[in-house]
Amino acid sequence: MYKINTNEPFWWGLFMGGAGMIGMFLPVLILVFGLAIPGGAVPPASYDTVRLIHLLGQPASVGNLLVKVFLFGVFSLTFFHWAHRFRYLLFDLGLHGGRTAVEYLCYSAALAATIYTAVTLFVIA
Amino acid sequence: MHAPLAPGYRPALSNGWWLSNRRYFLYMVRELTAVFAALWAIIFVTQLPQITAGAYSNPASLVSSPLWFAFSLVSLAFVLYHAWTAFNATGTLIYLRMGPKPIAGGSLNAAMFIAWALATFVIAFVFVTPAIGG
Amino acid sequence: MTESTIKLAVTRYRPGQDREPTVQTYTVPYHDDWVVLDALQYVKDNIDGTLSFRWSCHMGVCGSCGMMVDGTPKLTCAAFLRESYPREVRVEPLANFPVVRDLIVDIDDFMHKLSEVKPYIIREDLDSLPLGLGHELRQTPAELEDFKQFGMCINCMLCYSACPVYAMEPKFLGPAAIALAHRYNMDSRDQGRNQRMPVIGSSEGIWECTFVGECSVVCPKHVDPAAAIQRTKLATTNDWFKSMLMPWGNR
Amino acid sequence: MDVIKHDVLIVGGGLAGLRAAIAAAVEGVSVGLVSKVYPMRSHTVSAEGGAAAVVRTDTGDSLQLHFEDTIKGSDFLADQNVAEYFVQEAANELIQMEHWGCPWSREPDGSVAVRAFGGMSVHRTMFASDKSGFHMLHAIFQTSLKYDKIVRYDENFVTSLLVDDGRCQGVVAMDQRSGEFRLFTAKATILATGGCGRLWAFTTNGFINTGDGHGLAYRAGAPLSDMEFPQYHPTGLPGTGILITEAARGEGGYLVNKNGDRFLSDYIPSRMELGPRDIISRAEITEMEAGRGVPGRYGDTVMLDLRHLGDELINRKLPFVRELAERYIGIDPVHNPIPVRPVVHYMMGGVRTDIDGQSPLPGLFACGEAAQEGLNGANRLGSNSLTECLVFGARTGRVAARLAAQTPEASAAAIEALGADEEARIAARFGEATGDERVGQIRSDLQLTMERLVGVYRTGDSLKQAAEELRTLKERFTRVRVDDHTRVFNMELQAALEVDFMLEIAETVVAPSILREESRGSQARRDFTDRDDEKFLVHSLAYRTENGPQIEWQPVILTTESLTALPPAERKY
Repeated sequence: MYKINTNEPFWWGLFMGGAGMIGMFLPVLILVFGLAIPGGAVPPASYDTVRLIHLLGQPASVGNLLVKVFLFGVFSLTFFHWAHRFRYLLFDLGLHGGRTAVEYLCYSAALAATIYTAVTLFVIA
Repeated sequence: MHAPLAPGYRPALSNGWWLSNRRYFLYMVRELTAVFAALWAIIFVTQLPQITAGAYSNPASLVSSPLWFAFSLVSLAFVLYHAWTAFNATGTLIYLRMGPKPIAGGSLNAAMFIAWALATFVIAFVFVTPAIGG
Repeated sequence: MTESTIKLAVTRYRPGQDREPTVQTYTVPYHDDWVVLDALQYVKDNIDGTLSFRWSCHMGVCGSCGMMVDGTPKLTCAAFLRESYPREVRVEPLANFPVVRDLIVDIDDFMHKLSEVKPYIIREDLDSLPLGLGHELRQTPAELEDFKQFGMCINCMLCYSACPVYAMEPKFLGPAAIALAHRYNMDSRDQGRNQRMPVIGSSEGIWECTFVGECSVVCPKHVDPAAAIQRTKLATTNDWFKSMLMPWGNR
Repeated sequence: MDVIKHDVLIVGGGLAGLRAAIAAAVEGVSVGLVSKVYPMRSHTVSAEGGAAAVVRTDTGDSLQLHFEDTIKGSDFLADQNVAEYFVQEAANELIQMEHWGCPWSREPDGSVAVRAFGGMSVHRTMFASDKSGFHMLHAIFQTSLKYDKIVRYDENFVTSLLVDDGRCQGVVAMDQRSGEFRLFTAKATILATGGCGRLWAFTTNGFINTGDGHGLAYRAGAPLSDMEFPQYHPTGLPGTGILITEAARGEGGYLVNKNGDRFLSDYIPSRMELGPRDIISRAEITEMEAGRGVPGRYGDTVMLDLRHLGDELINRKLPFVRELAERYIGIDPVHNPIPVRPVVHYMMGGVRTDIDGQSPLPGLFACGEAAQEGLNGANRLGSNSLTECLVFGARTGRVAARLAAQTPEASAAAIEALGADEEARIAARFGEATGDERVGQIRSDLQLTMERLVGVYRTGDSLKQAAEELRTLKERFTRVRVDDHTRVFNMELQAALEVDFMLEIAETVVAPSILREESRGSQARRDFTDRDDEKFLVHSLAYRTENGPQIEWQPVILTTESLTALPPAERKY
């Protein structure tokens, strides 16, 4: 094999994972939880009968774990996708100095959001 | 190899370069989609405990507010644009040849859109269908 | 009948004489089958001998005559006056490069990067392979197809000129150099990938690219450097995760 | 003045120069490669159809057959020992190019594919789609990057050879970037500067093909040989002169006249569109003169019809033809025939060398189109020239390197004085030149003169008229003005130096054409319509004198070592 002078493949791998997650799953999540349910398009009188919400409230079930793992996967990769893009976005907009600091800040923010998501999903919810 | 370089000039790129042509601008929009995706995700995560506690039935909660609806609408537009650009890049990213001819990039892109439609349908079905009773 | 004419607004810069680039306007005859290069040559031969630019083949394959035409990087031997007529044509040196004089830019940076990526067949037995009748390395048309597109690069530098990343970070290896490295990596006769990857997989290689994609849009030979870069990112990432997860394998 | 030393110095970075550079580097000597353009801009890049060699035998091919085709194609003016060596080495060199990464088109089993070409009696032309020259040039240029022994000096224009002590000791060159003159000393100097098609107005040649190497050698006292034989390619696009490759006919295209007739049946029925270029070019002119041409914006043409080949074949094997025709004349060959006419394409003549590429001037070598080593005679076969660049580039590079290894260093002082003289000469001649003639105007008039009077068909009168007009042009050139007095990329000065060479080279074309009172290969005299082996089975040699070229003659070599020589006979197809 060969050696390269950077860990970029790791960050890019997360970025690409996020690109797929966002493209595949965020539209439907936003559609359901941002538009359909708040917009009254979902009929059930009691919203906690919606499967996802219901499963989140069933800590002991396999479905609960699957939903949590799924949401964690989608959101954490979304955050790292953001971090990667945002770091280049700042560069594109003219912030050419302190690239390393910007990288640390962006990926740290994504890490923090990821931890927060894990705690929310697996500890609190 | 040359004799020492004559003095020249190097024109600088302005920070507004991305406004100079339509494709550069669309590139910037594409990059911006990540901001909306992440924002929507993090807000949603913060609301999850309330949601499981029934926030959708509570008109005073954030997720029931018109603000959330409006923000979600904008986010959806960006995220859909992201999906469009991401899936259309599949053929660019992946080169597959089985047998004498490589698989056309367009077919790979199309496969992604089909997968997306399936995933969307399945997830909408799984999430939205009432789990108990009706 | 008076001959129709067209105006050519040309960026001039003569080191030692001009402190700043200036724009000089020439009026040349208009012919619907003239390209911008024909008009420039007309200027040089008949109006102003001091205008300097490069050109060689006049058939879109030598890569000498890339310039900004109305703000877009183009081969001037393939950019027709009729595309601008009756408006004036704005001709500037290729963007993102140091300008040496008038319409001539310095491409030494690319020439250096090109040799850095080892754009040639690497195999241990290369110098001991027998030559002559029947001794070609076999390569099926399908294997040829794997890399041929990336071998169409004429080094015209339009892609660098269209790349905002290269403009902002001149250390970036850039579209053409990576496309050519990819061309050899994909060649079934080559065994040199591991020697090229440390350069193209470095932080100044593929990772600077944010996939603006304009390189592939302006490429006059449909090389698609953007694809070469994204595919190399994917392959490098696979290799990286593999070597992290299975550090004992493949050493 | 900077002095740069190499063992072998190569002027020209096209296929021949690069092949020579690699061959010399492999011998272990230090190599300087000086070129007025970046190597990948060299005119090799425009070659389309392919390169010939016996690389398959399932076609019935053999070395003897390739040899005989070449000799016959040359109208028996080729040196047969040279053609013999050429066909023997051709496959080695093309397979070497294959190992160096050239993307040759392939058969389904992975072996290299071959196509038909004019004057070749079997399919033997290897090709990389219809951009063979482009792919070969980039493959060899990129390969050259791995040789540390090769140091490139791109965009350096050589103004003269350094001749001291009866030897060529290097060159003086102007670095375009800085405008500085530099001395390059070498124990062996190789000219690989390509052709001089730009002497004519209607040519497939790029702007750079001004015959600088011819001019350099000629001024240094080396003879130019067989310059009366420029090749007219039968299929140039009207207007620009852009080449439509012979492969278009090799793949089955038809040439038709105004009436839609495949007129070649009247001229060369056994070969039709696959005849040699000289015969087909003459046939086209004859058709047009008989009123069977198709009138167009740039005069009469004939038509190249590819429609019956179909979309798929054209896209696979002739995509560049389609691209060029669509872009430059707005015709899609899938649906419409392409107007074409004969166009100046290649110079059979050049710096006279032996089989080793060595010129009569010690220390000076030449290879590629710039050389007349004896391969092409009076008419080159299409697809022999790319191979020629490799075969003789390699041999010349090797021989030059070995010679260099045995040659002592030259006297530095004498050479530096020569360099200073050259810079002073140019400064005096052009530095303050303020006459009433423009460089571009004289070049353009020269090209029109050659076009009008030194064309496919010539007469003694047209040639004498050309000689007269050349004298006038030279006189006008003494009054040339150069407006640009800056140093950096002074392309006007370079153009003046090029035109200065061109005016002299044009004379070396016209003078032997007048004296060669016969028709042979690409020299077709209306006043001497037959070939005359009694008097003219000889190469012309043009030596420079103050009063223009002095022509001498040198017998053609008719012997071979292992292949069977082909005695001169009537050239019948």
